[in-house]
Amino acid sequence: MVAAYKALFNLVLGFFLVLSLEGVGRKITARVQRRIGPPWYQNFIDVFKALSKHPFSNGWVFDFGVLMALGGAMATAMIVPMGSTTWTPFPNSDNFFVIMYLFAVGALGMAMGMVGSGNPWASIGVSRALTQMLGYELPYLIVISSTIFYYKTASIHKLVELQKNGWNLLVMPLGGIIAFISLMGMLGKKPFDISTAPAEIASGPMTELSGKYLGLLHIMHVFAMFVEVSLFVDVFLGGGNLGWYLVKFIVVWVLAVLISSVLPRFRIEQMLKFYWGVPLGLAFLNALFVLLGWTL
Amino acid sequence: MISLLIAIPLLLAFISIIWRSLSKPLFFLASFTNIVILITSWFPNGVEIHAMGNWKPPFGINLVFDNASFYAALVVNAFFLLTSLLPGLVGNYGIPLMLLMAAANGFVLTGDLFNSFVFMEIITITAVTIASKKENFYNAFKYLILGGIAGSIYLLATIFAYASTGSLNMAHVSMAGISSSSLVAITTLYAIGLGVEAKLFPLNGWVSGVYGGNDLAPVILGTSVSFAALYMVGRLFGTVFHGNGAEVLYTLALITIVIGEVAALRQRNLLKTFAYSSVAQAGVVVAMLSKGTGTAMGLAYFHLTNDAVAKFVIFLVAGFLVYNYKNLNGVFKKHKVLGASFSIASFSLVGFPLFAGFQSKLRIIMEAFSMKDYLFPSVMLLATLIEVGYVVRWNVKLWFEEETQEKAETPVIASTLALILALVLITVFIKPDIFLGGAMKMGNALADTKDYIQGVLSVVKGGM
Amino acid sequence: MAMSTLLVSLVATSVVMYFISKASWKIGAILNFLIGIFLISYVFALSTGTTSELGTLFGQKLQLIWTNASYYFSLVSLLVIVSVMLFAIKWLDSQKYPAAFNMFLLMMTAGSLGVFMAADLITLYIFWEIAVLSSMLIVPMGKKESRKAAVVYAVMSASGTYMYLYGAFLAFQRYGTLNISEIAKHMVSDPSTGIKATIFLLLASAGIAKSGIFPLHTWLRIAHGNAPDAFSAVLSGQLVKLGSYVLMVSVAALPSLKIFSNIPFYSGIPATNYFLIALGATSIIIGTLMAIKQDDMKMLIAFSSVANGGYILIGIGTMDPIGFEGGVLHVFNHALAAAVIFMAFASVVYRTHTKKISELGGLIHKMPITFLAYLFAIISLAGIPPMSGFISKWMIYQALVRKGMFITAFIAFFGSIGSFLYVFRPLAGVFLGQLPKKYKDVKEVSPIMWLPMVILVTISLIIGIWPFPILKPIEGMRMDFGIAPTMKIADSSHWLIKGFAGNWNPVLVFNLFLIGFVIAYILYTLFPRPKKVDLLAPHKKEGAPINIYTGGEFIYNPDLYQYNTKFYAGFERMYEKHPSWEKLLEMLAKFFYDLGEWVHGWFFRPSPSAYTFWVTLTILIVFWVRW
Amino acid sequence: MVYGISIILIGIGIYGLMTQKNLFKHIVSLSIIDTAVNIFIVATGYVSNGKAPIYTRALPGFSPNSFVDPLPQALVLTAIVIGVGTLALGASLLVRVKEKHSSINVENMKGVGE
Repeated sequence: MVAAYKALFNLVLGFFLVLSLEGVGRKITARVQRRIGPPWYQNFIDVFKALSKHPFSNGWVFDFGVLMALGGAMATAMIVPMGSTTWTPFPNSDNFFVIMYLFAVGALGMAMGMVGSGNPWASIGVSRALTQMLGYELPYLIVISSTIFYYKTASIHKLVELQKNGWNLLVMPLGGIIAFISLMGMLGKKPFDISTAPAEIASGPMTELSGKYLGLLHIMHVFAMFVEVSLFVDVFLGGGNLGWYLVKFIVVWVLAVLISSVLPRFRIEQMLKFYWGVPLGLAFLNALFVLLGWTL
Repeated sequence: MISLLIAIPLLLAFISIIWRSLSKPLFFLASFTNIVILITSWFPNGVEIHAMGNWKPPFGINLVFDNASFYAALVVNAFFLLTSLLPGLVGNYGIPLMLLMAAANGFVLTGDLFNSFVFMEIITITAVTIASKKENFYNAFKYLILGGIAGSIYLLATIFAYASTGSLNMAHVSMAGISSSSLVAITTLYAIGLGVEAKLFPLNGWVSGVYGGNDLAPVILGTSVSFAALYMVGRLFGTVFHGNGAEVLYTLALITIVIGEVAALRQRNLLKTFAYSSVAQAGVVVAMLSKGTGTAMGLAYFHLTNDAVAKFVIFLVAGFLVYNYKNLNGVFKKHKVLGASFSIASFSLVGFPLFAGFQSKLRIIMEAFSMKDYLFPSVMLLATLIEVGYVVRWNVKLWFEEETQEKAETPVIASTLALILALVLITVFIKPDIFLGGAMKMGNALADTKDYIQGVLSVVKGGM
Repeated sequence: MAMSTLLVSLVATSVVMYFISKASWKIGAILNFLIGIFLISYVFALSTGTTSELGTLFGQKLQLIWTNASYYFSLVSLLVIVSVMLFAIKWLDSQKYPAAFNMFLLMMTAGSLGVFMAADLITLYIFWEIAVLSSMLIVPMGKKESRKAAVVYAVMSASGTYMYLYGAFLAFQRYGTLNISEIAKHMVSDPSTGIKATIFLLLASAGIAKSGIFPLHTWLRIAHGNAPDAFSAVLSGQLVKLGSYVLMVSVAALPSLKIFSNIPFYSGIPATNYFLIALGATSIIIGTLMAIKQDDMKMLIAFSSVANGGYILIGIGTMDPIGFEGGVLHVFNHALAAAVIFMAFASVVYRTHTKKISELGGLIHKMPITFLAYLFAIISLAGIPPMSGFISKWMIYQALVRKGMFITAFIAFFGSIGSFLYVFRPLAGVFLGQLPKKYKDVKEVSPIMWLPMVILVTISLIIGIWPFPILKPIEGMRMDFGIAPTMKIADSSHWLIKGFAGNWNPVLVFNLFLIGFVIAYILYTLFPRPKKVDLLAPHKKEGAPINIYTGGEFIYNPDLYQYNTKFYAGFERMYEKHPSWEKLLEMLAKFFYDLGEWVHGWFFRPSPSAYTFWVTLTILIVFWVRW
Repeated sequence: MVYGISIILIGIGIYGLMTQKNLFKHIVSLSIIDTAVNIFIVATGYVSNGKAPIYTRALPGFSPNSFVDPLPQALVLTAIVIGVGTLALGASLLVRVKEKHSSINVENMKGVGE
């Protein structure tokens, strides 16, 4: 029962944390670009407004896809440990690969629903999103694999515990950097916002969304980002308690927003070539270091 | 009694020169009587000889009847009998067929080197005649030239043997020690001379033209005659020359296998494809014969029997198809029985399980391995791989492509015969002893030189 | 009924089946299905360790034995085959040769079961060939290209098979036995590594050819892509697994870790196994990259079978307890997923007569059940929970990471992410999007056709949530092969699957997903109901526009707005000019053809002069050599 | 000496077979080879200063050792007959070849494809 409350807490915290941070992010970006920007709670307004409007539905798979996306994202968000064993809802199932692939359910649901809308922009966006996944996931998974190999566990809360005396980021700085670059791609921040690219393909997958669909998918996106950043924080900046976890979460987020606010967008091949170039090479180098025991 | 095997077809052939219309029934009669004669003297399990004119060997000409020549004669005559059941196929060629039958029987039974040369020449001449069916003159002519050269070489070898031993009797030649250098010459010449009929590369240039030229030649030459020729290879190199020259045969045989399959793969003509395939199979048999042991030779003839049965079916069906359809796509949809028989026979050829070929191929590979020969099985498996390619290609083409032509009349006897033989192939898979028993007896008889010499030179039975 | 009786009577029945089906193919198909059901019950009833004798062949006893491996593989095979048999009851009415199809399908079933039951290498070979032969005769029943496919399939398969045969006889010659377990014993004590490695690789090559591993993978595209549509399900779901079985026999039943303990290559894995793993990894790369760019949906999944064969091989090849179980479980997962996918495609082709993704679209409006079956199957194929496909991938990753095999792991990850891409392509191109006008009257297939898909998908889902029934025989196999017998991976009392690095609870994960879905649904119902946008409006009324966002324009021809040609254009462009192994093999085939032409031209066609020349030359050479 | 002749003749025959375009010349060459082999056979049986192998005491200076071997001569008789048979068959085939392919020159023959 405790686990259920913890899981619920995960959802609530994730929702409010990320939605506020999104607003903060918009504000930061605006300031970097010498604009005033919206208030930090703007995204709450957006979501609730969207939810309250009368939407259009493009068939049952559209509805089903949205539900699947949101359900998958929430399921993942419920598993993710938040920075300590205490805040781990399900210590027996928080295996990294489980989280990673459960996460894919939501992504698949979204992709399916959006392509089901019958809009070609959505299809193009999904095609780009999947290709992008091929880009950022590979270096990321290699880095995570070397981490798992190093700590001999894939259980996130154990990884967090093992970092009590020092962050993994400091053990394998190279890996941390690569994972952060991959995280940028995961979050879909510039320069990796190829799949949505509002100016090119009318926000890609989101083209046909209206009313509550837009709202629900926004919530799904919130949980997705919560999972992604949490994983990074847990794996590379582990240790500490919930408070420290929140601090680290915010720092990572702000860093990502800062970087993205000054960069233009990649083209799809450029993105692939980028990820499969230096980051992938360095990820392998990192794995080699781990194998040879050359960690800090 | 045994000399009747030669005499009856010869006699009936001369009779049918006078009454031409009788040639077909007479041909059937001849082959039928021969089979009956053979059945009455089932597996002599010893060496019986029939000295012509009661000359006691080594003098004079004698016919040798032992397990080996019995089994060979049985197979040879069986295919003549099967052919004689197909009047449409025989056509006007009853007389040459009977002569060929006499010569093949003589070739198998004779115990005399020069006599075997004579029979071989008669085989060549009659075979050429048969090959010229359907106006296939040029290819028949090529066969004649090659056969003539082979005959000359064979004759030269015989003379060398005579010069070095003073005898023409196989048993006597075998017993007499020949100096190694003359033995090399003799065996080399025999290998080349027999190589033409035994379809060894590169002496087998005639095969594709003759087998591919009409419907009768492959059916009879690819079965009976090639069995007779390969019997002689076993007799000469296994019994008479104690395996001298085996390495020549072995080398040529391996090349033959590969060349035959490769050439078959490329063929677009159904008859020629399987002509080349029979070249390759002859290579397998010769390679096995060159091993010289009783088991190896027995397996070789087991394989040859399976191959001959399969080839009979294949050539029968192929001959029918090629001369009744311009375009062979999907013809088996109209001739299901022929098609099924053809498929079974061709799969048996490849050595798929459920069919006879599997039994012989696997045994051969196993025997080769047990003799620590790793090259031959690999060559054979490579060849089988290529074989799979063209056999499947033809089966698919004949069964599944879109058909375009009107249906030709189904030949009832041929279909029945093909089906029965196909069923025989399946039965042999289940009970290999049907062929294997005889073939092993044959192999052991060929390998057992001592018994042969003793049998021919000491015991005298019968006579004419 | 003894196993030998069963197999022999199955082969015999298959011939009878031809004549029954000739009278009425429907009765034949139904009988086939009933026989299949009987076989499943038979398989359940057999107890491990049962032996049976088939007869003797050249003094060697042909023996059958029922092991955990036989049970597992037979069950997986039968699940696929029986589903296809059910599917075929209706589907066969679109086929030209229903009688022959029934016959060969049954014969192939007998062959496959025989392979799994075989206790010695020759029995295995015999049944193997029966399965190959009968399946090879079904392949050309498809469209025109399937003729060539049959030949390519036969030759590729044979090349592996004959290497296997050579290896089997090499083993027999050296150890004097063909029995697999005895050979295993002899091999452990045999000091000569070279010969052992040769035997090992030769035996494995049959599996390599059959399961479409790298150098011999090209037949999958052409055969799976062109075979009769429902039979592709058997080819990919079942026949390919024969190859996995042989690979398992050569890697695990002959205990490669012990046999090759003197040639460790990396992290305790012998060089021989590593060689196979490298081949498997190459297959994953090739299979994934090629699948992503296919426009022909059947060929796409054929390439995915290449990639998944690679997973299986990698998993088994590590001989790590988790990896081994993962590899073996992947057999089950891929079998079910591929079978459902191919049956779904068969349904699509049955209705639309095309297998080109770019000619299809929007079929979800017409064939929703087929769509759902496909959807769940690809979730399993891509290895996403809660379907069973995830479990095996998870296990394989565990093993790879544990062994520190980062490059292999990288390739496995690549194949996994790549699989999202390629399974999505038909989903988007065939089922989603705009329905072309010519398919506006297409209907869902009959229940007989969708029922087997639904059943298989349900099984896959149930196993994904509660995998312990299927893990039990796999653990049994692992014990049989003595791979870390003390280790326990499936812990059904705690609902856990234990890896070396952390556990997970499949039931919990499924429930979380369910809860998430329920919450999402509650949210969904809380807010205003949507208005429907009718995507089929132009089909219903001529000239009616479709109400989707296109920058202010109305759409009157939705077909033109279906994005399914070159779905991943951006990525495909990056490896357009890839080297083609298939072309290389074609060149090899052409070389043999040319050689044949050359031989024919030089030795067989020419005039008597040339014949004389060759005879003379031969005499001279032979004399020269011998003197 | 006689062996030499037969070997030369065989060589001539083979040369003829290999070089001639006219099919009839092939038959001729073949029969040259036949003849050469026959000469060879007779030569093997010859004993220098040998006598005809007729067994009679009436002849002066009779000795079985000076007999020429009679067997090869008998063989040659048979071989000649066979050679004639081959020749006849070959010639008759050539007539038909000429009819069908309108020439017996290898280079000018029509319809000799594969």
